[in-house]
Amino acid sequence: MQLLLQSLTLALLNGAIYALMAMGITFIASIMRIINWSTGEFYMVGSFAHLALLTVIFPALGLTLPMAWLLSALLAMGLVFVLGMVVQRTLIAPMHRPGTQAFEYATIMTVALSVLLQNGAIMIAGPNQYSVPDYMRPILLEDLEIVLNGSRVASGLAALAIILLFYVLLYRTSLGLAFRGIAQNRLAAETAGLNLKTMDMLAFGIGTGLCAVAGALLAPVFLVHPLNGAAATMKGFEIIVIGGIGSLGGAVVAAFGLALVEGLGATFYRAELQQLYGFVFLIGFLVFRPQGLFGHRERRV
Amino acid sequence: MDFELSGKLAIAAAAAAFLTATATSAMAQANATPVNIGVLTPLSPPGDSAAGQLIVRGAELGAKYVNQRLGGVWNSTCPAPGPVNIVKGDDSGLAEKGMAALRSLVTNDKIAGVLGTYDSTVALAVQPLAEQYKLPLLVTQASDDKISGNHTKFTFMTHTIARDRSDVVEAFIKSYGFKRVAILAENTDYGTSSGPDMQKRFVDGGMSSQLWIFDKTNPDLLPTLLQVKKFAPDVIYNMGVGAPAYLIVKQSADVGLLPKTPMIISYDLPIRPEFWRNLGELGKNMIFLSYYQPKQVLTDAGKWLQEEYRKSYNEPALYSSLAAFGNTIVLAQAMNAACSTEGEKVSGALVKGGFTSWNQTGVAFKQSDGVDWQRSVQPIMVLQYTKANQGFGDATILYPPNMKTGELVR
Amino acid sequence: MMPQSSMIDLLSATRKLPASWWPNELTPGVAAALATAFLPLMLNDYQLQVMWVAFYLAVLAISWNLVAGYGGMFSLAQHALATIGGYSSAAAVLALGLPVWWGVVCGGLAAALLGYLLGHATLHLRSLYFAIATWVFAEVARQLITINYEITRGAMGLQVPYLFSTLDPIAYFYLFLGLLLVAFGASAILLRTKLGYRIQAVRDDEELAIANGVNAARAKRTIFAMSAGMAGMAGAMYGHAVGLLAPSQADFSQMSLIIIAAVLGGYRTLWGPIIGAILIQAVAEMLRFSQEGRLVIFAALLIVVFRLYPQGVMGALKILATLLRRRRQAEGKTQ
Amino acid sequence: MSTADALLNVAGLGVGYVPGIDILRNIDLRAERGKVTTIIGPNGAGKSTLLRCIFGLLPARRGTVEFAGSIMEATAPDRRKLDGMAYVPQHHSTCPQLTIEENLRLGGWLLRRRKPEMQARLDEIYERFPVLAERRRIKATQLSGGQLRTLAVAKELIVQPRLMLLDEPSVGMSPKVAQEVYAMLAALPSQGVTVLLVDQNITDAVAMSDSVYLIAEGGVQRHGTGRWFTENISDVIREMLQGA
Repeated sequence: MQLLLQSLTLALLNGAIYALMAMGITFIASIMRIINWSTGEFYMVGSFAHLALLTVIFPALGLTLPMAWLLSALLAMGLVFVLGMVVQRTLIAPMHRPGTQAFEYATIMTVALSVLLQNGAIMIAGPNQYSVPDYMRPILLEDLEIVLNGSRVASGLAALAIILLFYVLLYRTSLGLAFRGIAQNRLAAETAGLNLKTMDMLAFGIGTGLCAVAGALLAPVFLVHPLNGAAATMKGFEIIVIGGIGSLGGAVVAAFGLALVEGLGATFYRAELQQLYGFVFLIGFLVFRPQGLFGHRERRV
Repeated sequence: MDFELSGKLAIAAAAAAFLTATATSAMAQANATPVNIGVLTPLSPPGDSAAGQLIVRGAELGAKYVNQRLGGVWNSTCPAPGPVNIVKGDDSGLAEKGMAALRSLVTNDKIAGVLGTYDSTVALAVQPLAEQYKLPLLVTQASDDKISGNHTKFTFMTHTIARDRSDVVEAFIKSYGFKRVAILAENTDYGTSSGPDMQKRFVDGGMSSQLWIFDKTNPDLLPTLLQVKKFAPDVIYNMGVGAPAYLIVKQSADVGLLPKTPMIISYDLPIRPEFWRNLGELGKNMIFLSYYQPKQVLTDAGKWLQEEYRKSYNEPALYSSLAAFGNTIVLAQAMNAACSTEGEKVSGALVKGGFTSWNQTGVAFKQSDGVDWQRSVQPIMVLQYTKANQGFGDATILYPPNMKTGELVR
Repeated sequence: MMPQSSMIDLLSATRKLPASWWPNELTPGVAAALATAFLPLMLNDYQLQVMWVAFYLAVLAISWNLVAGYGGMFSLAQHALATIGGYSSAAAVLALGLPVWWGVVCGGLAAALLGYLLGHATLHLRSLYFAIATWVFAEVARQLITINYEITRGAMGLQVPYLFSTLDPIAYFYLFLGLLLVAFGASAILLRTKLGYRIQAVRDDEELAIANGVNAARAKRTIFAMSAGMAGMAGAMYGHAVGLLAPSQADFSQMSLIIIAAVLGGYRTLWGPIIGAILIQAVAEMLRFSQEGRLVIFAALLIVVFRLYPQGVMGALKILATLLRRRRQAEGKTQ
Repeated sequence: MSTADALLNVAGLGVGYVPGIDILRNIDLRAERGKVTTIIGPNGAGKSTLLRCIFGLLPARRGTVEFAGSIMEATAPDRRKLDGMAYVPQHHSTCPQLTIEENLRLGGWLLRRRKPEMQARLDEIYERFPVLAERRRIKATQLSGGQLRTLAVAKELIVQPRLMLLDEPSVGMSPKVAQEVYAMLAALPSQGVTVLLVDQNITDAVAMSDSVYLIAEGGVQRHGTGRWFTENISDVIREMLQGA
């Protein structure tokens, strides 16, 4: 019972984090119709930026703030947001030339980009793993005999807050309406007078920024090293297929679902199959509900 | 027009003359070319480039030591010793890349010996090539016992195999009376070669033991650790390498296994400078295996290495660097003993002789039975930190009994 | 979206096939292979080793180009299918005691069968989902091979017998050159059959093709299975050439290499994958001097080339040819 | 007719998708202020392509598009929209999973920073199209074909464009619904909107047009007033069929 409770609690926390990882990918995929294979690398860049800010730059500036980690994570997000926009404008947008297969060429560009970022990080950051100080003290729920990692709780909460903010952006602002419009029908958005080039750039920036803040928030939990983005990519892809590309609600529900399936499967059955539980879950969706949880069958345009 | 053409011709002639001169001088230098020793190791993904870099550092310092302290190596004509030079070959952790890299080292760099292999797959794939080229291959850090079990003439194992490690951990755990052992091993060649072997021994030895193999790329080990918690072990053996090793420690604390349950880390990760930064209080009372302890008496070579390494990289050398360093100087000694850089003779010398390495044990490659074929056994120690932020040198030696400096703190 | 007229051309071509089955591209292909056959006279062991690996990569890139370029199915499982071919061959040779060559055949068949099943399960999906689904298949394959280490020896690597008694890379050079020629010829001929025209029509506009009486699902499945078989056979030969199998062959980085080879050379061209594979293999080896920075430089180069020539080497050559023709025409006019 | 009256003036336009193949070779046409201009022509004549090019979705290979006295240089459709051009494509110009109101607000993107104005325009649209007002909280995917078309037009009308480019407004509709749509379009000029229409529904479209162009084989084959075309439509069709 205690085991079940603990694994449920952890799945809940993981779900928030998974959702944050997936949202960036699903957002980019739904707006630009490409798979961003460098998602995990932006996650990694975010975690390194956070590490540098929190452990080198802030102390150097003599900054001692109460919630420095949050500020630093948000700054890391901002940095990667800008980096993402630059990358989109210089490398990805030009692949959408008339007469080229936009989806394929842009996807290939992100593959090359991921090789570059990953190996660049290995070259610069060297062989070691790093961590940042814990965000919060561990939380002891004595009645239930459960200990919760403070950083996990803090980053889970921060992830939820960011998801909420993103939700507000998407559903309560005209910019969000524009993004939702583009996701469904690029032509309809274009006739409405939207500049799709700018919107694509913004979308890529926001998507990579979301991945980066996930990396930053998780720095004390999952460490900072050049290959730490692999899991983010994997979870992100699983979640967007389960949730349906372009569905924010789907991504959130799928993230919690995946965390639950993985957590319970690994806790109560065989732990080494942990990654495969997610895959089985996903294959089920591909077979029985290929459009995902809340996805809608794409219309051919 | 004519003038222009003749001008161009003149420039071309000058360039040709310059090139010829350079080439000749390069060829003249080539006669004094140092003896090349190859380091075949992962330097790019999907290989573990972190380990590869440490191995390269050790080998390069090894070459420096050979040149400064041993005065180089004697080559086949024995007129005078020449310097050795390290040539890196990146195997990316892939068998086929390893083969290409080794062929490149042999054909382009004319290496006289090779060391550094980290992945068992690469070691196994290049082993037949070493035979083909009659090239001494010193396996620095691959742990599959098949490598020595293949009984090939030019392969020499200096790394511990699953059995050695199991021996030590088993003896340690028995002597301290632990009864329930949880083993967490990653799904790499390291984990899958040692993990199952170890669990079998514990079970055969009347203890209860469970093994969990986890995916190295999966950063979330909590579900696994919840199972471990359910098993209620009295000791946890952490067989992660790099990031997973840290993750096991951190997440064990998350599920409440630490600090109550003692944990053994399977290699000398805790001597890394970032260990305390990453883990803080959690690192207190950490038990770990090491091939080296600063208070241990080193050979002169070993002392030299630690000093130089600290100078160059501002941190203590890890086993990867020590082992690659040791391999390099052993190879040089064998060349000197054979008074040759020819593979056949060097191999012969390696089998016959005993060599100095960084530790006091020395290195010898006897052609013994089974997995002990041309394999030099490394002593393994079990250490424990007793305070947070403790220096590596202050860690207690718990095992072997003859080196023991203190008691286990629980 | 391609204009309707060429679609109609494509489909009407399925009714009246060209008179000769021998494709024009095949003649220079055979000639190039013959010329390449003399290369070992000039190359050392290391270069031969690099070359045969390049040929192997080229075969995989051809097989992927067939599915993705000509078939419009952006599969991310080619490397996994090759790995499965390797392990299947190993199973046939080590467990059943079959001769190595039979193992290679088994490897190809096993991969083709799995490819057919995979196609059956995923080909109805839309592009993004299909890509992710095939990627999942590859990941599952890699993880299963790793986890079942009692059978596969997991990451420790499975030693398998060599194809030839010698380790001399020259033997493998000719083996893979032959395989490459077969793969090249097979895809050149395939593209001139009814099936080849149909699959391209389906790629350009599936609904229109179906309306014109093409069984799109069957055409896609068949091509997918054929390409999987090609990859599986190459993977099996590769296993017996390296003497070792490891789950790292199913790592996504290997898939990126295949994609990069095909696109760098020229996506949706017959020669592209071959040129691309040889080019990246050569560049990667030339960059050995840069050690840790190797892949950084490599990736940066790739990005610059993709950015300037999204159509790859073949595209650049086409532009060059047009320029030359125009210049010649201009010269003709002035004279 | 002087060019001063023309809101849109297309001269010598050549357009194509594939290198070497021009869909449109040489198009000259004008849309007069406050009038309805219709383009008719056989299937595949490039009528839709022409509208796409005028709106800037496709670059012109040759010739010029002059709108409100200035030549459109950049191909960016968002600039043209800002200048007062609006385009209703043939298919799917609404977002199926957005509600009616969200679709309209998306159409009013240019007004996003002027909240009161946006609200006023929305109210205006709802007043004019009660069918949309009733369903403002419903997703567009639940609308019928005619309602969807109305929404598509309303979505562009919300910014009060000077020129409406309409591609086959009645395609796939029952005759009754089509009648409603044409009635709505016929009323546009009285509100100061110039209309350029592409249509296959020749009879209805021509009947409400002031000026009609017949395009085929990449060029304008015939040009006349709506009345002339109405009277001679059977001859024109016969001529086209014989020519083809």
